[in-house]
Amino acid sequence: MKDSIRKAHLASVTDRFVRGQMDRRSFLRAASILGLGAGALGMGLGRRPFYGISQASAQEQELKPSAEITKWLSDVGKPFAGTTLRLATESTPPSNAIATQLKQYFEEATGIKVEIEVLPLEQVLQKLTLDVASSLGTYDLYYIDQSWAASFSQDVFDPREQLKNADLAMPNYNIDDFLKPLVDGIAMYEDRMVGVPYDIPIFITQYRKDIWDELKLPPPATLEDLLQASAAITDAKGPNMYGTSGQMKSGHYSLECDWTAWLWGHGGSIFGADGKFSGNDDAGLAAMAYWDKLKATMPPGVDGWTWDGEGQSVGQGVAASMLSWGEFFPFFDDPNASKVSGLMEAMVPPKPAATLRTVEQTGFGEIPGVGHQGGSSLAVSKYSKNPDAAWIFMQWATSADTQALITVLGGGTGPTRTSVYDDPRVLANARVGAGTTRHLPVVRDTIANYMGSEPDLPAWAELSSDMIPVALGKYFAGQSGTAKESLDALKTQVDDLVAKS
Amino acid sequence: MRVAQARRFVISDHPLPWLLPLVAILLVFTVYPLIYNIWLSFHEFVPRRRALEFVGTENWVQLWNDTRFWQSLVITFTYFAIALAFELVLGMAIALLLDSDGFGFGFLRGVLTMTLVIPPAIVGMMYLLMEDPQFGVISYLLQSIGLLNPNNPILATASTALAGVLVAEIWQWTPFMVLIFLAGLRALPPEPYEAAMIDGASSFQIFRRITLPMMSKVIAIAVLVRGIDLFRVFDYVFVMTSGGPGAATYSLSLYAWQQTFSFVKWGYGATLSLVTLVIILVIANLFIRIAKVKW
Amino acid sequence: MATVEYRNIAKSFGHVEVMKDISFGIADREFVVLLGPSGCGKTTLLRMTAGLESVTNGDLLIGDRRVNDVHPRDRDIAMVFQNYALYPTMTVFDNIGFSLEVAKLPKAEIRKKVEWAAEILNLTPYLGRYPKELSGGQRQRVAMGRAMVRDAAVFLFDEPLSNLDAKLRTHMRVEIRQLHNRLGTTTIYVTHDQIEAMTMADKIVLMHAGRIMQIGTPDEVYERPNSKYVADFIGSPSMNFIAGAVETAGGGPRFVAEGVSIGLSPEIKAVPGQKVIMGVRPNDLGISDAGEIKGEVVLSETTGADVQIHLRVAGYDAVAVVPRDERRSAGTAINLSVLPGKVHLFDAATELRVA
Amino acid sequence: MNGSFSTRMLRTIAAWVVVAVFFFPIYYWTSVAFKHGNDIFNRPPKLFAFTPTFDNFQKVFGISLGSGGITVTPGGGNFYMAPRVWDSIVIATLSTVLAVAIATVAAYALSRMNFRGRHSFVGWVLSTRMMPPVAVAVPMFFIYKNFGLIDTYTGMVLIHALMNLPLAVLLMKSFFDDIPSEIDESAIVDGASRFMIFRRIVLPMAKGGVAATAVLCFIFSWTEFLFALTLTTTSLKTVPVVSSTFVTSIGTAWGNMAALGAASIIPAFIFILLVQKHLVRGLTMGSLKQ
Repeated sequence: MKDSIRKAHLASVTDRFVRGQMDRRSFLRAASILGLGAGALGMGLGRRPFYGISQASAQEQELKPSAEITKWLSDVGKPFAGTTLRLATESTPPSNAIATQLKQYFEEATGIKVEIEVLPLEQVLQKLTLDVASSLGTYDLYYIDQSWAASFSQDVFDPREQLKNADLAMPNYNIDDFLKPLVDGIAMYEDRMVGVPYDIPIFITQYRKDIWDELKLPPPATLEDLLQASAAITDAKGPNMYGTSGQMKSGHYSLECDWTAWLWGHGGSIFGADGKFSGNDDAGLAAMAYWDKLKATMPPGVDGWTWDGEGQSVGQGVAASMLSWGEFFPFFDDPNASKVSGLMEAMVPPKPAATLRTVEQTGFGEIPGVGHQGGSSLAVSKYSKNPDAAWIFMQWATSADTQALITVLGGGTGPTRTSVYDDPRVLANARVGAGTTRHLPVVRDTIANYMGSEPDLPAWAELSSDMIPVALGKYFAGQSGTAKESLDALKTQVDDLVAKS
Repeated sequence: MRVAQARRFVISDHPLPWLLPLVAILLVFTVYPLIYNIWLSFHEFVPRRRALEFVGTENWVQLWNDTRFWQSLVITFTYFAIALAFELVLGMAIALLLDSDGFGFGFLRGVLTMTLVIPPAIVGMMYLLMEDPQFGVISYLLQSIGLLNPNNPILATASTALAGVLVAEIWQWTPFMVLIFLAGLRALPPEPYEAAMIDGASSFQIFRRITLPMMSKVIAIAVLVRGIDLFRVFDYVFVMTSGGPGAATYSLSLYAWQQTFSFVKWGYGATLSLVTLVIILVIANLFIRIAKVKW
Repeated sequence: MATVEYRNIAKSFGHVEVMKDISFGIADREFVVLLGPSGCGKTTLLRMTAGLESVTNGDLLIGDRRVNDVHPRDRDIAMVFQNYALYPTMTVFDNIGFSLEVAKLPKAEIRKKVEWAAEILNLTPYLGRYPKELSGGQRQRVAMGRAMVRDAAVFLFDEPLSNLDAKLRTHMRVEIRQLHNRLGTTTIYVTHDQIEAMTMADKIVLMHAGRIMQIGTPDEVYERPNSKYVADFIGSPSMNFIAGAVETAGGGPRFVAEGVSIGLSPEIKAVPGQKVIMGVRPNDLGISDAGEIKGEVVLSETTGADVQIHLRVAGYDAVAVVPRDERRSAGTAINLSVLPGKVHLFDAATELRVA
Repeated sequence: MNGSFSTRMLRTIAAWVVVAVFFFPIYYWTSVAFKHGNDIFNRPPKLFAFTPTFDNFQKVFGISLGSGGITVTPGGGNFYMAPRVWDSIVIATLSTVLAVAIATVAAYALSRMNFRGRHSFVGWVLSTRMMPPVAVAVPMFFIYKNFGLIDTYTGMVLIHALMNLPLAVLLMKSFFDDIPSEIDESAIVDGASRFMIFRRIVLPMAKGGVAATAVLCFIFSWTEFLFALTLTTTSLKTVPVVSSTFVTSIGTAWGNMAALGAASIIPAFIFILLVQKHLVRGLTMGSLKQ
C-alpha cells in the first residue's frame, strides 16, 4: 500500500470510528491491518490513558517529533537533565496537546522534566501576577495573553536576544516563519518582543451552510449581510433557531471581544490617537446601534454566555452562525459533541461597514479589524532559575515541527507559523470530522488580512476584563440609559484609569 | 446541672500547654496576615517598578469615594440577609421534619448532606448550566409554567440575577443548617415536651416556647458560622455571573479578589479585605451581644 | 485513716462571701454529716475538702497536714458525687478500677481489689456492664465501689442518695453505714435529708446560710437544739412553736400563752416576763383531759401506727402524734399535756435556746 | 411525638418530597456526567431519555469502561484527574485530623479551665475566621514560598486545618460543655492527671462530637478553592481547583466536569458514612445529661 493511500484510508476508518459508525473491535482490526498496534493506540490502564485515542492519535506512528529535532534536543538538553521546568497556561489546545501527548518526547530526549499547570485564563493571570510581583521564579515560562503583553513585557526575555546564543539555538528555528501580523499583534510591545506567538484563536465567520441554502441567503460577506441573514433566519425559524449568537456575559472578557469586532467594523476604535477613549464617538455609536439590532436576532440569554454558551448554541443548532473564535470549528464538526457536524462553513469575517482606522489613528498600538484575535505568546521568565533549559523547551514547543503536531493532535487550532499551514500532516486532516483542519485556510487568510488587535497598555487587563464589559453589561441590562450615556460614562472611567497608570 | 457547669474548678493545671498549638498556628497564620494587610493598605503595587510603594492613606480615601465599593457593600448585605433568613427558616423547618426515627429518615438525612460535599465552585457551574436560558432545566421549568419570560434570562437580568445566585447558595447550605439543628434537636431533653403536651400546648406553641429557647445556643452558633461565610461570598458570583449583569451581583470578596489578583492592586485589595473584616467583626459582636451568646 | 480539721474557713465567689469563719474538727473514723437546706454551703465545704474548690481564707487540715494548696489527687480522699459521675465509656470494672489504674497498680492487684469491692456491694455479676445498663441503685453502688477501692483516708459523699427512690434510699442508708462500720474510714457526708443525718451520723454539723448552727450527735441535736432554727429543721413532723412569755406567778416558772399554761422544769433559767417561743415535738404531746394546752382539732391523719392530729392552739398550727386509737374528729376541743422536760424554750428575739 | 398514622404518613411523604427536591440537582449533574455533549445541551433539557456513556469517566479517570464511542471534547484531553482526587483525599483527611486534634485539646481547656480573658479568647479564635480568604492567601503565598511549603501536602494540610480551627474549637467546646464537670472532678479525685482525664474519659464521651466536627472539617477542606489554587502549582491540586480547568478556551467540558464532580461526591460521602454511626451518637448526646 502506498503511504499516502494508507494514510487516507486510515483517516476515513478513524473518522467512522469517531463518528460512532464503527464499533471498537472492527476499528482495531482495521487499524492493525493498516499497521497500527494496540500499544500505539494507548489502550488500557497504562500511563497514557484511554482518552488518548482520537482521530489524531491513530496516526501516532507518524505523529512524532522528527528525529533531527529529537537529536538536537538530546544534544543541547544534556547539561540540563534533571531540572524541572514549570509553565502555567490557559487550557488551550496547544497547551493540552503538549501537556498530554508531546512533552514526553521532550522529556525523554533531554531529561528535563516539564510540569504544565493548566488553568482558566483569569487564574493564569493570578499566578503570573504573584510570581512577577514577588520575583519568585515559580514558573520558568510564561503564557502571556496578548492583553497582558504590556504588563509583563519587562519580566520576560526577548527571544531575538536569546537566539543570539548560538550554543542553544535550534537549527532552522526561523523566527521569521511566525506570521508577521501575529508578531505585531500579540508579541510586540513598544520595541520589545514579548515571547513568540504561541496560540491564535481568532474571530472568523462560522455559519450553517444548510440553513443559508435553504433560505437562499447570500453568504455573510458584509456586516449588513450578516444582520439581514440573521434577522431572516430568526424570523423564519425562531424561537427554535436564531440567526446568530454572541458571547455577551456581563463583566466577562468575552463581551469586550465581541464589542471590538463591531466597533472596529464600523470604523471606530477604542482609543484615539491622543490616547483617549474614543468608543463613544459617532463610529462607536453606530456600532452600538448595529449591535442592538443584531442582538435582537440572537437567542435570548446570549447576555449570559461566554464563548462556551455561544459555541454550544451553534453546536446544538439553536443559532445558525457566529462571528467568533475559529477554534470552535473542529468542535462543530465533532458528531459526538455537536449536532451540526459537516453542516458548518467557515469564511473570513464580514467586510466592515466603514473604513477601518489605521494604527496611526488609534492609541496604544491598537489594530482595528473585524477578525478580533485573542492570541497569546510564550516567553521565558526573567526570574526563572533555569532560563537556558526553558529557552530550549520554548524553541521546541514553538518550532514548526511541534506546531504541526499540536495542530493535528490538539484539534485543529490555528498555527502561528506560516509553514505549518502547508504541512502535509495538517492538510491530511482537512475533512469533516472531529479535529478537522478544513477551516485553517480561512484562519490564515483572516490573520493576514482581517485581523484586529487590542491595544497594549498596562491598564488593559483591568479595562478589558472589568471596566468595559461591566459598562456594556450594564447597558444591555438596561441599567445605564442610552448607548451614548453608557459610553460617555465609560469614557470618563477609562480616561481616569489610563491617566492614573 | 447548670449550676454545676457554671462552677468551674479552681484546681486546674495551667491552660497554656493545651492552648499552645492553637495559639501558635493562629498567630502565624492569622495575625501575621492581618498585620501584613494593614501594612499593605498603606502601600500600592507599582507595576512599572515592580515594587510596593508607600501611598499614605490614598487607598482609604479611594475606598471612601468608590461607588463600586459602596454598591458591592449593599449587594453583599442583601445577599447575606436573604440567604441567612432562608437558610435559617428552611433549615429549621427541614430539621424538624427530619427529626424522626421513622423508617428511612436516617437515609434521607444522609442524602441531604450530599449537597455539602460538592465544591461551591462546581455548584456554581451546576446552577449556571441549570439556569441557562436555552438549555437549562430550571429555566425550562419556570418558562413552561409561565413564571419566567424567555426574554429575561435569570442570570442576565438585573432584577433576577441575585436570586439566581441565591438559589445555588441556599440549595447548598440549607442542609448545613439542617445538620447543625438536627444535632441540637437530638440533644434536647424529652421532659419539657412531655410536660408541654400534657399542658395541651399546640405544636407551634411547643416550638416557639420550648424548642426555640432551648436551641438558642445552637442557632447562635449556626448563624455566626454561616453568617461569616455568607459575608465573604465569592465562588458563586465569580462562577455564575462575574458580578453581573453590570454590577448587580458584585460582592465585596469578588471585588477584593479582582483588585488583588486581576489588577495587581494589592494595596487596595488589602484595604477592601480589611473593611470586610471590620464589618464582619462589628456585626458578629453586635450579634453576640444581642443574642447573649455565652462561650 | 485521718482526722479533718477546719480552722476559720471562709469562702468567697468574687466579691460575694458565702462562708465565714467555719471551725470544727472531725475525729478519725468518725462519720460526720453536713446537714442543711440547699444553698447553705455544705456542698461547697465538701468540695473545698476535696480540693475542687479553693479555700479563700483559713486552714484546712487532713491528718496533720495543711492541704489548702494540695492537689485533690494528693489529698488521700475519695468522693461519691450526687449524680455518681460514672465514666459512661467504661465498664463497671474499669470505673471501679480507674483510680488504681491511674496509680499504676499491677493488673492482678487491681482485679483483686475491684472484685473485693464488687463482692461487698453485690456488683459481681455486673462488672462487665456499662453504667447506662445499670439501675439507679447499682450505679450508686458502683460510685461507692470507686471510693472503696482507694484506701482513702477520708470518704466524701455529696448527697449520694438523692437520686434514688424512697425504699432504695432507706436500704442504701443502711448499706453505707454498714460499710463504714466495716471499713472505719473517716467520712464526711452531705445531705439535706435530716432522716439520713439522724440515722447515719456519728456527728451532725447543721449549717445555714454559710454558718454552722449546731454541732453534735444526733441525740444532742434532737434533744437539745440550740436554736429555734435547729429545732425546726430536725425532726419529722417538725416541732410545734407557740410564742408567749415566762411567768412566775403562783410557784415555779410557767410558759403562758392564750389557752396555754405549762409548768417549766426548774433548771430552765428564764427571766420572768421574758418573751419566749416554746417548742414541743409532736411526739411529746399527749391527749389528757387535765392537759394544760387547749386546742381544737382541724384534721386527723392516720399514718399507720400513729395518728397525726392537726390542731389550732393559741392561734398557731400544731401537730400531735398520738397512738392510732386516739383519733378525734374535726372541730373537737381537746386538751394536751407535755412533760416539763420535753419543753424547749427559745428567746423570742434571738431565737436561741433558753437553757 | 407519635401522632396518628395519617400524620406520620404525611410527614414521611413531606420528608421524601423535600429531600427529592434537594437531590434533584445532584441527579441532574450526575446525568450530565453520563451524557454526550449533544445531550447535555438540548432543548428541552433531557432528564431521563438519553443514551448513557462512560466517556466522561474514562477521560477523567483514565480507565477503560467497556466499548463506547470516543469523543474529542473541546480541550483535547488534559483531564486525567484520578491523582487529583487522591490529593484531595489526602489533604482533607490529614487536615481534618490535625484540626480536630488541636481543636479538641484547646476546646477542653476552654471548657474546663478558668482563666482570665477566656471569653475574649474564644471571641478571638472565632474572629480569625472572619478575614476574607483573599487577604490571607497573598501573605500566605510569601510565607509558604520562604518555607518551601508551596505545592506540598504539609502546606495544604496546614492551611486547611487553620481554616477549620475556629469552627472546630467552637463546636468541640460546646460538646465538652455538655459533659457534666462532675465527671472530671470525679476523675481528679481518683488521681487522674488532666491529660488522662481528657484522653481516657472526656474524649471518648465526646466521640460523637468529634465525628460531627470531623465531618464538617472534611467537607470544608474538600470544597476549599482559593488557598488550594494559590498555594499549589503543579505537583498537587485539589478537586475544586482542577474543576475549573474544564473551563477552556474552546468551551467548557461540561460532561467531564460533571464526571469529576459526581465521582468526587463519593469519597466525601464515604467519609460521612464511616463516621455516621458516631455521628448519630453525637447527635443524641443528650442521653448522657442528667
